[in-house]
Amino acid sequence: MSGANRITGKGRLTPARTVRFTFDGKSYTALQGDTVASALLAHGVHLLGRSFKYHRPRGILSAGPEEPNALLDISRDSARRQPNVRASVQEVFDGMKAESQNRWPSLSFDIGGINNLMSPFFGAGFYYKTFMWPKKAWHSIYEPFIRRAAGLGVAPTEADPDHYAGRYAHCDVLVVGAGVSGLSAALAAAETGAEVMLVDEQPEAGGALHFDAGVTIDGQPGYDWAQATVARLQAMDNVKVLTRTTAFGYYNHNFVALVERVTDHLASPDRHTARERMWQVRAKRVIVAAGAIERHMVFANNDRPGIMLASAARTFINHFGVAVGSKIGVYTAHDSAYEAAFDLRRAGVSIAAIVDTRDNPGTGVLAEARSLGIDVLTGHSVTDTSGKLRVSAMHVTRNGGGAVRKIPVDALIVSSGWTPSVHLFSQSRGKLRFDAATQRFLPDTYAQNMVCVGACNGTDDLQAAIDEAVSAGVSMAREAGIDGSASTTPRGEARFAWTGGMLGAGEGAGADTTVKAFIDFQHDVCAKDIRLAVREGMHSIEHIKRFTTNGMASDQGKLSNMHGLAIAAEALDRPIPQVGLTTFRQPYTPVTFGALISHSRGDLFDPARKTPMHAWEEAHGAEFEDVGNWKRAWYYPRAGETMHEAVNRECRTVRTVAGVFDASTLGKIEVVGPDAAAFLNLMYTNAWDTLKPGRCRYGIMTREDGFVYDDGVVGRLAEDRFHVTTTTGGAPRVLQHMEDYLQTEFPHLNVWLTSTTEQWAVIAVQGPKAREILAPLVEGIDMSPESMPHMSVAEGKICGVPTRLFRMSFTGDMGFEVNVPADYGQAIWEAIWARAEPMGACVYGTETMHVLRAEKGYIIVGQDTDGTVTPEDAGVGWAVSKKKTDFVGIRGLKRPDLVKEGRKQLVGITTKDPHVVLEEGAQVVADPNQPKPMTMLGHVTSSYWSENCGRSIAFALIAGGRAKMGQTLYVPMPDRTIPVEVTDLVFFDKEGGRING
Amino acid sequence: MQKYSIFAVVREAMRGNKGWKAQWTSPEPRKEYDVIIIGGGGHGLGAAYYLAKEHGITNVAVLEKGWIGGGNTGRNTTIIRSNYLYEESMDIYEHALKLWEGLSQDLNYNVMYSPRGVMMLSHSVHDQQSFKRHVNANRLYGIDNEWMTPEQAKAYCPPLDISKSARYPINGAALQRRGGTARHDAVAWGYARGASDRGVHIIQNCEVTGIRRGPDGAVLGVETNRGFIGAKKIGVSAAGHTSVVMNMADVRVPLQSSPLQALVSEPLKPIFPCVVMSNTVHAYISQSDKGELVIGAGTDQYNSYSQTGGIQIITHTLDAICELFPMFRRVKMMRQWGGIVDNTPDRSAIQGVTPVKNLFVNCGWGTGGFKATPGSAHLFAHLIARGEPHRLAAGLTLDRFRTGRLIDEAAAAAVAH
Amino acid sequence: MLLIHCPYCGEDRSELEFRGAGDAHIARPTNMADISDAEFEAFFFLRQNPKGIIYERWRHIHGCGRFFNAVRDTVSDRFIKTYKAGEPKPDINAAPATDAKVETYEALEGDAR
Amino acid sequence: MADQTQALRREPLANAHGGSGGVRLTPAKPASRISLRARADAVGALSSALGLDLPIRPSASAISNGRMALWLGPDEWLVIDENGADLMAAAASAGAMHSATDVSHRNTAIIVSGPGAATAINSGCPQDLSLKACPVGKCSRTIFGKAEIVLLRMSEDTFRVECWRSFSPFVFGLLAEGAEDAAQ
Repeated sequence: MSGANRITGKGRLTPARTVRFTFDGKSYTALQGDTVASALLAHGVHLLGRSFKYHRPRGILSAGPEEPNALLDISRDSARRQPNVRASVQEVFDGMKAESQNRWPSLSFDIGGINNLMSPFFGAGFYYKTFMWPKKAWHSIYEPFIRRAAGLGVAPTEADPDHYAGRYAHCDVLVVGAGVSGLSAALAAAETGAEVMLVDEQPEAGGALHFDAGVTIDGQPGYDWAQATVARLQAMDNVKVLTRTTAFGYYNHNFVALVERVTDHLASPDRHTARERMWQVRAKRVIVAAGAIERHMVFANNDRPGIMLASAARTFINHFGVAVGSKIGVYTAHDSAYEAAFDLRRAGVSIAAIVDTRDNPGTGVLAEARSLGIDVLTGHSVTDTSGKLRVSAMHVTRNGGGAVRKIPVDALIVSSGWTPSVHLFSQSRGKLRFDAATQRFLPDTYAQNMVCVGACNGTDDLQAAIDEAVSAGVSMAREAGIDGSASTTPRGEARFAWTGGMLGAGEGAGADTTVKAFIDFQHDVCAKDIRLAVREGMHSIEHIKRFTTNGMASDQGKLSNMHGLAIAAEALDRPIPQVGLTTFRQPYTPVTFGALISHSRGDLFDPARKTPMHAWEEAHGAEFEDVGNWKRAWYYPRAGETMHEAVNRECRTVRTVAGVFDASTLGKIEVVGPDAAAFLNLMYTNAWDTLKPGRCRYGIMTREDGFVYDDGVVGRLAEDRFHVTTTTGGAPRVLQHMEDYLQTEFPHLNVWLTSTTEQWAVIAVQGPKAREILAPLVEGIDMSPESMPHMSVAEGKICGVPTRLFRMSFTGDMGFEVNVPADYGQAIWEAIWARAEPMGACVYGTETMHVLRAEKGYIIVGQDTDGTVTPEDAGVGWAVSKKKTDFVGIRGLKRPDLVKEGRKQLVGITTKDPHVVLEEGAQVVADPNQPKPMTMLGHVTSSYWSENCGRSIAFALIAGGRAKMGQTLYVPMPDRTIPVEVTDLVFFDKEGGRING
Repeated sequence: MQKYSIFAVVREAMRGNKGWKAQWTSPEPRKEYDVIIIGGGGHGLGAAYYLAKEHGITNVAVLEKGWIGGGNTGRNTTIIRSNYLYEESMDIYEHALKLWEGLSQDLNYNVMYSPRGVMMLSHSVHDQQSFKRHVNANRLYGIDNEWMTPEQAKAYCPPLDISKSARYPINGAALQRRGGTARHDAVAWGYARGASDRGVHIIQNCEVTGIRRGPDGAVLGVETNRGFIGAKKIGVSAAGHTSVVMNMADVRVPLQSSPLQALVSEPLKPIFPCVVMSNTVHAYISQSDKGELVIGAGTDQYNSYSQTGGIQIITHTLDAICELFPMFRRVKMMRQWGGIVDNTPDRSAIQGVTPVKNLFVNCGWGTGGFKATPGSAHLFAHLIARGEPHRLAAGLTLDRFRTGRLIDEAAAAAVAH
Repeated sequence: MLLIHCPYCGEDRSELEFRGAGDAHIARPTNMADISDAEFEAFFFLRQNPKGIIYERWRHIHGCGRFFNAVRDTVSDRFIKTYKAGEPKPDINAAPATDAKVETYEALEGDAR
Repeated sequence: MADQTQALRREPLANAHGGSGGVRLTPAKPASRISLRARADAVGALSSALGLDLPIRPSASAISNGRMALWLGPDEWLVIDENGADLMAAAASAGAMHSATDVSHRNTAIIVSGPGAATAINSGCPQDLSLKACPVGKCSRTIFGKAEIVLLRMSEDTFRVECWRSFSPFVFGLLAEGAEDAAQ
């Protein structure tokens, strides 16, 4: 059986289609289409959770996404567990496990409930006033205690095995909400021929028609009309309907984010199907038909399980066929609750009484109540309730005082009226206006290309809402550029026109009371807390919100904001609009991180860029390091070798035989055009017009501020063609920097830039035998020292493949860099290796490259420089042309602090003990015995064991470094102080003869 | 001032919490003040507090165009640390951190400073070099910051994924144990209460529309939406709106204001014990005492005063969070928001005199202003009271952009090579 | 996520294709080597940072690659106009100034004024 | 390229396969490509040299005999020859000022086809790919997830997606996920 409270003949679910699920370990039967809330209510289960602060027992308040109380932990297996799920939204599936939260040891007996007794001490903001002594106790004692008590659900501890999808979409008209207004608007827009997207958060269209059985449209019951209309829309080519889809964020320029829940309602989802799909929609026009949310009444102990919104009870009976009680009380300030009572009464449920705080409810509903024999107490209020884990009685008095009648009930349904859902409108940064007559904020000034229709726009009358929606559908389509017309205008009839509504505290919860009349259920914020905040000087609604945490729970104030505002306004004795309104931010309802990141996980988190030789390197045991997006071979350990041993071997081998190195990741830019040299003259500190075709030069690039930006070797292939190289990480920004100047400052120059980083695989062959290895493979290039000296470039072929062959060196030994079109990279690498290996050469990685270049005093931009180092500081001042009248950086370099004495300069340093290798990043001081804070002279930028020098070597940026040659300085480390000597930058082959082989 | 204590809380509880007084008063503005501070955030309120407390200057007004603490003070992710690289930065942030350590007691207001540790993840050789440079500089400067192996990092922060299969495997971390978080609103309110108690006027909903200057160029006061208010000295501490205010005195400052976004998850039971930052993948995360995961996202790429930005900034940071903590993919974002950050070209703050006599400025804190609050406020008060910067803020002057003596923390972190 | 009209492509494209490039109409001095420190500071560092109309540069970096200029309201984030690099700074007196109807979040919250 | 060198070639997506019921993903065969840059006055000469009219309308393409010219910017075209012809030489013969740079190996391409092709691409590309906004023949450089691509609509349900070679596993992987989702 799907529950004793399931009323035969009521509801729209199919009795035969049952599913099983568990709640707190107990098994229940539900019907397909049930929410957890409806399924549990069918079994008479009202107690679903505990509140945040006082751990009070809580039930189901709503039948929608505004639910603050009934938050459960829902899982299908241990890794697929989702905390804080609204029972009122989650559909039951076969095998689902639901658990209550924030209670221990059990939901019905929760130790944390003691907080409720202590609540006078836990008033709003109490924690600002205590827990300050002793000083360290906040973090060590109080905070851990508060943190454990706070929080709701338990975060998953396993990696999420599900996957998520994302899509960008465009449409002419996006309609949010598939209630009467949304459907009417979507139909009208669709009939004009516009591309329409219609989204609704519920499993089926209908919105308020789910509960509002008093509405007929075009002669059909409202809900049936909604289903027929959706079917009609779905059949149209220009319409996309998405259900279980929440428009959660309205961003700039009509960009609306949606999340579609694809599998959370399925018992056994296909593993290829994404759990959720995020849609990012750019809509030419948006129609928001988001409806309204019913508010609760604010009175003492209004939070007991069994107390719920009237519209929720009506949803449960009319849609799910579930009676939320057998003797139900009604407490209202709005006519709509009467209709809930009528529907329940007609379903055979006893209505204890309708307590209406108003003296004059709508005449229609009053008459109907009378005819149904329902007792109506106008001018009365519920001032308290009884019951432990479920409401057992409502305490009723005449307004203004009098005897209290305790009327036994097993459920109490409440309504203080409806709050238009202006969330998306506010997110779009439209301006609201307060309508004093109806006591609500309504859309006023639009900031984006959108319009609100129906209940969220304050249009209460059914036909007026339909007319407004149809007209919006046509006009929004027209504004989107679609000139069509709509032929359909639905005709709607509602049984009653609703009146009424109130904001703020009800009878018995007024200014001088200390009762617990809840406004924000989840955070346990009561009316008295708002008043306390005001007393403490919090006069801005934002201060009141932050002080009391009203509206900061996971429902983000959907139920509480207006009540809080009204109570604050009363306490401040100011009209509501002068107290203001807190901001509605995205998202409308919480959205999983998984949906937000959609595909960006695992290999798709961030592209891992690999060179054409990567597979070979991997197969040959390379360890890789991350450099920007690139994976670079770091070193190639042989069996049993440590990193240190491998690097030492590689360093030795390169200097004695040769080494082969993958330099493909270096940035490459082809600079082509008659003004190419003139352009490079402006971009680099060096002069380029003097470089002859076939030759290369090392270039330094500064920004306008004079600090080193990048460096690299530039080869001139022809008068009008340069092959520029950049650092690996610098490639994109250098190209952007060059394009910026070319397009913006020097557009008169005839030159173009093309990134060729990935066109070429680059194989560096360095060491005494480099020429011997390569020469037999190369065709059409004379590699002799005479015709191909150091720093030259030639085009020819290698193994039959075109190559740009550079004679250059980043090791100080004779070296070549073979550029071949990337698809050939691995084959040519293998061909070179086939010659190199038998000669005793090695392959080497970036670590060895770093050591070898350091031995020779070559800098690495970004390691030996940071954004505060000039070419002069870095010891490459020679690369700054003294003759040029302009280049980027020429003026910045001359600023007073850039030419000052005592700047940090890059120098070599050697440890007194040659076996000690300094830590990169270590700080250097003159006096190691000075007290802290010490005066630091600079830091170690590069430091290695140099196998070739037989000692450690290092670079450091030292204040006035070049004037300190030969001096002893100190590197104080935690365990010892290391004496060092300042040297020049070159540690190996000081004469530089090896470069010529 | 009504003293706050556990006894007061109990006493008032017995009386229905009816005896609590306003934390600060809301007086009508006087005709003239000795000092007007423009901007009622933590920095401005704090400066007023220290002017009164330490310099005996109590004829002070803080003018706030909205509600106090409503700017970046109330919109940031509350990270506190002092493990910066350059001496100018270490000086001020460490000064701030020392004040944070006793702030609750000083203010008699629990600002919930929680030294739970700030851990910065290293993902590459380059990160490691950079972090060790920080660790060593901090150590010699007397600031705690330590290098950790991946295993040590995981032990300190169990949710961390230190597997080698990660896209950017973690090869270590730098941890400042004294770093942590504090309750942002409490900072504004605590300073406001302390200042108000000492006679400072806190005037909300008071927007400055002009700065009036005398024939000698010195300031005379401010035009506001509540009329002219005279001032002998003016301190501007208006964060993202500094350019707007300084333009009223014809002073141009090297600032760009852009949106900075952040988000929180739904509340969860304690799972995340410290603050974790990763510059490589762009992630900043901690867990609030209420249980929300607090996540800092990046700045949008354009100038804006709108306090809102693109969703791609949010998703970009969540990509990184979920890469570092794959179990959080099922956690839900509850709220996102934005503030306006004022960035200088070198990403370090400006605090100093201006070309206009008796006009002082404190701005350019960019994304790091909250952690500096007590230190910045304390030194700003000194600057205003004495007319010249305190030794610890002497490097933050405006003229460095002319001379080139930049404090480029961002550049020092450098780039991949 | 902004929607930006590229004057070269003639289409509205997502902000994801673009990169912001700072203030527009700041000409690099032709006598760069000769300007004073103060002039250099003004050229390279000092900006108006307006709350309201800003003239700024964008590059359609993942599109046609062109730098172009835009007039945008930094309060509403609304583009008033985009135009090709090299075109004169448009006179937008005719266009609406800061749209007072559109508010920042900040102005939407807190005490009404 | 000569036949003997063909054996030495290893294309970045050589072994890639993927797709779903509604979307096929096929690595395109190797092609020669140049990035061509020129001012307006050289377009005529270059067009005759290349044997097809370089499009001057934004986002337009020209295709003839396995050769395609894609407008990428006001002075920029991506010229692709599926038969591997020497485009550098062809451009050089124009005799008008231009910049041609061989990018044959820099780029690789994936053919995305089937009724869900546009949806699959929209898993990472923010452009409007409806036929109205993106008719057959339209091309543009754009963004796809965290990679840059050049997109050409070859027919109603066939796109050519060009990307840089080191990004191609990412692009292919995201297309594969998009293809799978498009089939749902």
